[in-house]
Amino acid sequence: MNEMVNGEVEKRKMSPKYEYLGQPRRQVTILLGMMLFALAGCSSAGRPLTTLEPRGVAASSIHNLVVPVFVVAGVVFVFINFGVLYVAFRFRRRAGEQDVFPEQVHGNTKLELGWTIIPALVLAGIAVGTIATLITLNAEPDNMAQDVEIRVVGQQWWWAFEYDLGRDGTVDFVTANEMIIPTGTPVNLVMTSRDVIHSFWIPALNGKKDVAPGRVSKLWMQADKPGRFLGQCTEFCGLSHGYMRMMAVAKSPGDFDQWVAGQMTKAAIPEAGTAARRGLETFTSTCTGCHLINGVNTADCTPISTEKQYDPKANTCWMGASPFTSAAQVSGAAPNLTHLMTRYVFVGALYELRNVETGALNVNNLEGWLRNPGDYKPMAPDPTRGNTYGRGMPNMKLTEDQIDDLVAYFSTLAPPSA
Amino acid sequence: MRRPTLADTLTAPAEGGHAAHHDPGHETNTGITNEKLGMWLFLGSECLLFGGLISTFLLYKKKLNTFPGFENTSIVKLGRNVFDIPFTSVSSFVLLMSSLTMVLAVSALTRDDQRRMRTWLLATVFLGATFLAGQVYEFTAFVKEGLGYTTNIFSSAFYTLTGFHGAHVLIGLVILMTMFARSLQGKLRARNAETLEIAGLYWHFVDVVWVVIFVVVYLIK
Amino acid sequence: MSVETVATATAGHPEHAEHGAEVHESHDRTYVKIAAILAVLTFMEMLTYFESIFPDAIERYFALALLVLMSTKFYLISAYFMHLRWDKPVLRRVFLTGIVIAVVVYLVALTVFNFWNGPEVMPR
Amino acid sequence: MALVEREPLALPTGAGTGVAIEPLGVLARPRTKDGWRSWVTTVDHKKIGIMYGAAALLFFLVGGFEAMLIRIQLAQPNGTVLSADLFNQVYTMHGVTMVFLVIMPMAAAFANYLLPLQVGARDVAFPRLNAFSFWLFLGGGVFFNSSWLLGGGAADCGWFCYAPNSGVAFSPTHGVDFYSVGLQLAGAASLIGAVNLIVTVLNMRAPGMTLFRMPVFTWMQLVVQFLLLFSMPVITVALFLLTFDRSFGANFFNVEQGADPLLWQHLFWIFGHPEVYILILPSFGIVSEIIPTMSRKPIYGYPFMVFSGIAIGFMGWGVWAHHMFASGIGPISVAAFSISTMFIAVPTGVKILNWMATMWGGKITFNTPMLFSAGVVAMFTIGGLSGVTHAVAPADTQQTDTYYIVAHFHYVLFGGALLGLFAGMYFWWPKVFGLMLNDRLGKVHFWIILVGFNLTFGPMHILGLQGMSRRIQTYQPTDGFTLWNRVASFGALVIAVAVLVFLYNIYSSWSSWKKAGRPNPGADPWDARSLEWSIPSPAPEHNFDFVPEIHAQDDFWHRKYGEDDKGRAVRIASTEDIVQKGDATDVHLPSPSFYPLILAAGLPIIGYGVIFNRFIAIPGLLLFLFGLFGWAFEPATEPGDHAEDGTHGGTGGDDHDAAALAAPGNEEAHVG
Repeated sequence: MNEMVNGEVEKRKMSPKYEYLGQPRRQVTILLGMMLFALAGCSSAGRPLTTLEPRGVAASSIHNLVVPVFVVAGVVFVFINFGVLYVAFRFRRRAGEQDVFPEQVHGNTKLELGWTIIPALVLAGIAVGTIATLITLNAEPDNMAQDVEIRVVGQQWWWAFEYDLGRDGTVDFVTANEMIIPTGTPVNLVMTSRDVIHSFWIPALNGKKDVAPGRVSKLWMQADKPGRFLGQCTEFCGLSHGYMRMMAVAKSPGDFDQWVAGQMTKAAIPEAGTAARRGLETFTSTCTGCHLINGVNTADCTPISTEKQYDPKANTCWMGASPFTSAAQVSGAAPNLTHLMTRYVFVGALYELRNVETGALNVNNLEGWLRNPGDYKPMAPDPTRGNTYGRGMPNMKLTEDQIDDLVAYFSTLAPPSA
Repeated sequence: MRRPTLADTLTAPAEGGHAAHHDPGHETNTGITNEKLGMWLFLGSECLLFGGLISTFLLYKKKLNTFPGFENTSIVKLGRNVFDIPFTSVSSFVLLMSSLTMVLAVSALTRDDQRRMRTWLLATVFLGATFLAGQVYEFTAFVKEGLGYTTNIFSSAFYTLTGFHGAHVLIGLVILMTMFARSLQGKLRARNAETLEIAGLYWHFVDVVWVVIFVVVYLIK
Repeated sequence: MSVETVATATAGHPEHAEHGAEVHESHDRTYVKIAAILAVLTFMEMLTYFESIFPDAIERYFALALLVLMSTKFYLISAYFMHLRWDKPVLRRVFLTGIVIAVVVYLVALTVFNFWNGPEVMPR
Repeated sequence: MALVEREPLALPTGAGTGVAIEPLGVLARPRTKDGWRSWVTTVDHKKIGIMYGAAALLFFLVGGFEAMLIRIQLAQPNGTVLSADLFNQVYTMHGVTMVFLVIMPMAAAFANYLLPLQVGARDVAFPRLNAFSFWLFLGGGVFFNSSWLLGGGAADCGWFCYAPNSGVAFSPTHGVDFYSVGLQLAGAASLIGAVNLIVTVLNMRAPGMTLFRMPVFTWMQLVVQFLLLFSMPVITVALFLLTFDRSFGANFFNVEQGADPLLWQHLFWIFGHPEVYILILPSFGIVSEIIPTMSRKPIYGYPFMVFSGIAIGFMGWGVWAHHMFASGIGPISVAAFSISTMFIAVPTGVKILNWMATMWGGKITFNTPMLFSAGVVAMFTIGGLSGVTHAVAPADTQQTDTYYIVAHFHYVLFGGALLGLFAGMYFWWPKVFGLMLNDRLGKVHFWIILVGFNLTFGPMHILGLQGMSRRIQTYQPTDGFTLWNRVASFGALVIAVAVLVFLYNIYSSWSSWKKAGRPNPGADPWDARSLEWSIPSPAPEHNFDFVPEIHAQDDFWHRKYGEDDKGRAVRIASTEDIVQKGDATDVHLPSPSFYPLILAAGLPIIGYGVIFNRFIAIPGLLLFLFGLFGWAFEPATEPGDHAEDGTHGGTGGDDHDAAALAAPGNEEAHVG
């Protein structure tokens, strides 16, 4: 998985350590022949996006609906395809056979009505199940988490997650690419987009739902057990659509509360004279046009220049740009980096920020990204197309020293407890 | 357009006369000429075109009034209040009457009454042109009040819908003027009354669309 | 599609149109009458604009009334001026198919857009 | 009109009518009967049909090349053959090309060639409009593909081109402009073609050819033309809104101004779902002709076949939002469209079972057309069944926009539509070109393409269920997609081989036919059932020496065979005695014309003007007006050609002013 791309940077994509999905467990389902064929080749290990192994209530109810439909379809498939083969062999005109005419049958109304009505009845049965499941999925579950709601914002080409603790309409903190949810409770997702239409999809937890600018869509998710569940944007959203992923991380309620508490703490300001402090200064002079780390801006959203200006409460700048306030069309905002070191993935959840097992920072990835973001994720069309528009992080032309300082600063970005 | 068959051409009298009594479409399975059937099919298809534009307009009229952040902007107020209903009513009436003159022209042609036919045809052109002039005036007035094509979703949808209708009126006028020119050349006779009738179908359809637009766009709140 | 209905028109033996020139000649007066009705209907439509002359109780029914007036005008023009009343049924069916598909499909589309309900509000 | 007359009437030149008006047109009336001029000026529905087919095959190679690029890129994780930017353009162009420039025109080729023959007409209702349709389609297709060179890149928004991603802000090159204008042109061509063909079928049938005696192919094409007639205006609206947004700053998809991005989706799919049936029904019609012929039995349950086709046509209008189950249209809408979608499977299932019942008890000759037809029955079924699993809306939220969908619609459009069109090509090739395609090579073609097709698209079911999204330019080694992508890419290679076999078959069949002294396959090489087989191969320019009188469904068959008391067919007349000789010389045909081509050539130039600079539009407009004027003042039939009458006069023009053009044009034709 470590590979050299463009001979420059060793870019490490997300490691395949999905705790729950990692258990090799074969799904045994009586499905179509082709699906059996498929499953023979694929245990769940190494299939992080599979739709066949639900890990949450919603995904399970979809699964339980679709498997019988697959069975019915499989029976019809066998019936028709073997039927065609059977008819072809039985009624074919053999070589040298005399040209004797078969009986000229023009039809049989009763028979034809039969094979009009019987499929209709089978489909009616499927329709009943479909409607029942639709109702389940669209109703708000009784045990919906009341202490947290997540506002999901899609943008070219990453996801922001705004946490609304207590579901009171105010955003309490913001994270990106990794969505942390508690296990055992359905969590309400309120979703929109800042630019084009995206689609939010964590296959193990629920079906997908589009997020469109100017519209709000809702989805709820519940994970049965702790685990990391990969997702992928599934509505074509432009250049790096294929690189727009997200990670849902389910934590036990205790761990979740601890994580929330950590996110609510303020970030420490590094001591003067350290590399990290120089990194903070670089950050406030270079990065805060787009990025925010809660507490390093003044209340009017300009970066602090002296330590006196430091105001830990001034953390609303990014949220002011939230599409939940107004419909902004073109991407401008970038991920909120507060407590960056609590995340394991970055750059559209495609690259490893920290090792899931050891927690070690992947310095290569971070430095490479700071050096030339376009190398990690296509963000502007080919130069041959004669235009210069771009999305996402531009190449800030940082010096190696600045990069080192920034990495030093970023590695301090964690709540005290973490 | 009625096209005489061979036998018809051979037996037809040199000038006008009784050809009108000959049923033009009797050679086809449906008894309708290809041209007339084709025109009706086209008009059926046009229903979907105008339906789409009208639905777009309705959706965006409502959106503009309710979309968060747009509730009380002056642009919204501009949206409906720029309409001058009495003025548009008169235009609608003018277009409606052009349908009458059109049908009278066709009727006169079936009798090969050239003078009346030309009069009614000219009246139709005049009324149609008046309607179009009224629309141009209306557009100019709206733009002066600040409602340009790109101002908001309402204005884009409004101008596109009424503009498409206006384009249809314009094409209709060209057709009618061609007809008039033909009649001056003496080439529009009773036996090709169906040509004028088909042109008339198109004209009436344009009118019918306006009947819908007048109510749905201008009058219903 | 109204094609199946065309089946009734026997091929090869086209029925002769029951309307001939006499229809056109005798209809001029009808056309004028229809136009007069249309003018009155248009006037009635315009009246709804002057809300103040109507009692409030009636105003709610304006939209419905306008739609009825509109449909009547539509019918009169297409039936009389466009001769659908007298012409072959296949033409009526073709045109009606277009109208019905347009109306049904676009009404369903607007319904899916929540068009008939109150304003949709972005939740905060 | 007079096309269905019983006997052609000979007429001395210009006798009595005095139609000796010299055309006002600047271009002299083309007279050549062969050479390229005869093709560019033709108004013969058969030549136009052949040109539709040739153009579609050419675009098929282009679209296939794009498909190969996609499969090469996806053959391994982190593919670098195409950049993300190029990948998006390639898959967009692949989709649009295959739908609008391959399957639709190929179906139009069959419709153009066969409908007049199957209903016993001498030409379509409006021959010049027919030529105009073809040139406009070709112009639109070339225009659209010229974006590679002129647009700063092709369209990169997917064939569905969802707003607001198709807006200038997100797709700043001209690719999307080419998409919207190019499709507009091709759409107008389809609409005009639809009017033309509907009028032909409704109005110009031979005596006794009632609607319920028409071949199933004619029926399916009639349904398709009605679907085109009513669905094309919807995409026209959508494309106009997109063009106005991009070129004139309108706000239809400007979300900042409160526009609703779902408007495009609704308009697109209101068109887009009937479009699916527009693509598949012609193939159903072809299969419904071949299976009875090769099984030596009449089609099983003709009325059910016809009514199920009509039912599909109607129901196709009520299911569009199933493309939008994940787009947040609300649970009630989802439920309603989910149910309507399920039940559209019923008439489709009827067709499949009726085909099987037709084969049942038959004496099936498994030649190439029959193999392809059986392939359609088997492969389309798979696509239909996966379609039912999408109709289950909650399941669709897991499947939509994954490769499971890609597999589904390729089983429908490749396994259904394209295999059916191949079947039709092998079946009607002798009628069209007067030579048989090699059956052995055809069978090789079939088996290779069947294997390649299933290798390519079968694994995509698995990939989709494993969570591979559509339209992603690459995937990760850790995703577990590698194996089946490799298989799919290998399958694509096999398909490419099959296509080469097909092309080689065309070439070698032709050259060995030439070497053998151009043997004629005869009027009726398959012992077939419908009217087009009662005239010589290739079909003579005037179609029928005399227009036959029809007494039954499959009239031609019933002239050859009677039934004994056991219900078995007994030959009552030899084919040679029945078929027409094709040697009538006194049949008059519409004269060729340059003007349809000129008129159609003006429109793409206006399109360039809309995109780049209004001044470019001026020559296009002049060309258009010149074509319009010339068309209007050129008699539809040349007096010198002693044409029978005004029968073949074309109305003309684009979809807004047919009457304007028609009026003077046809008058010139007969007024003296």
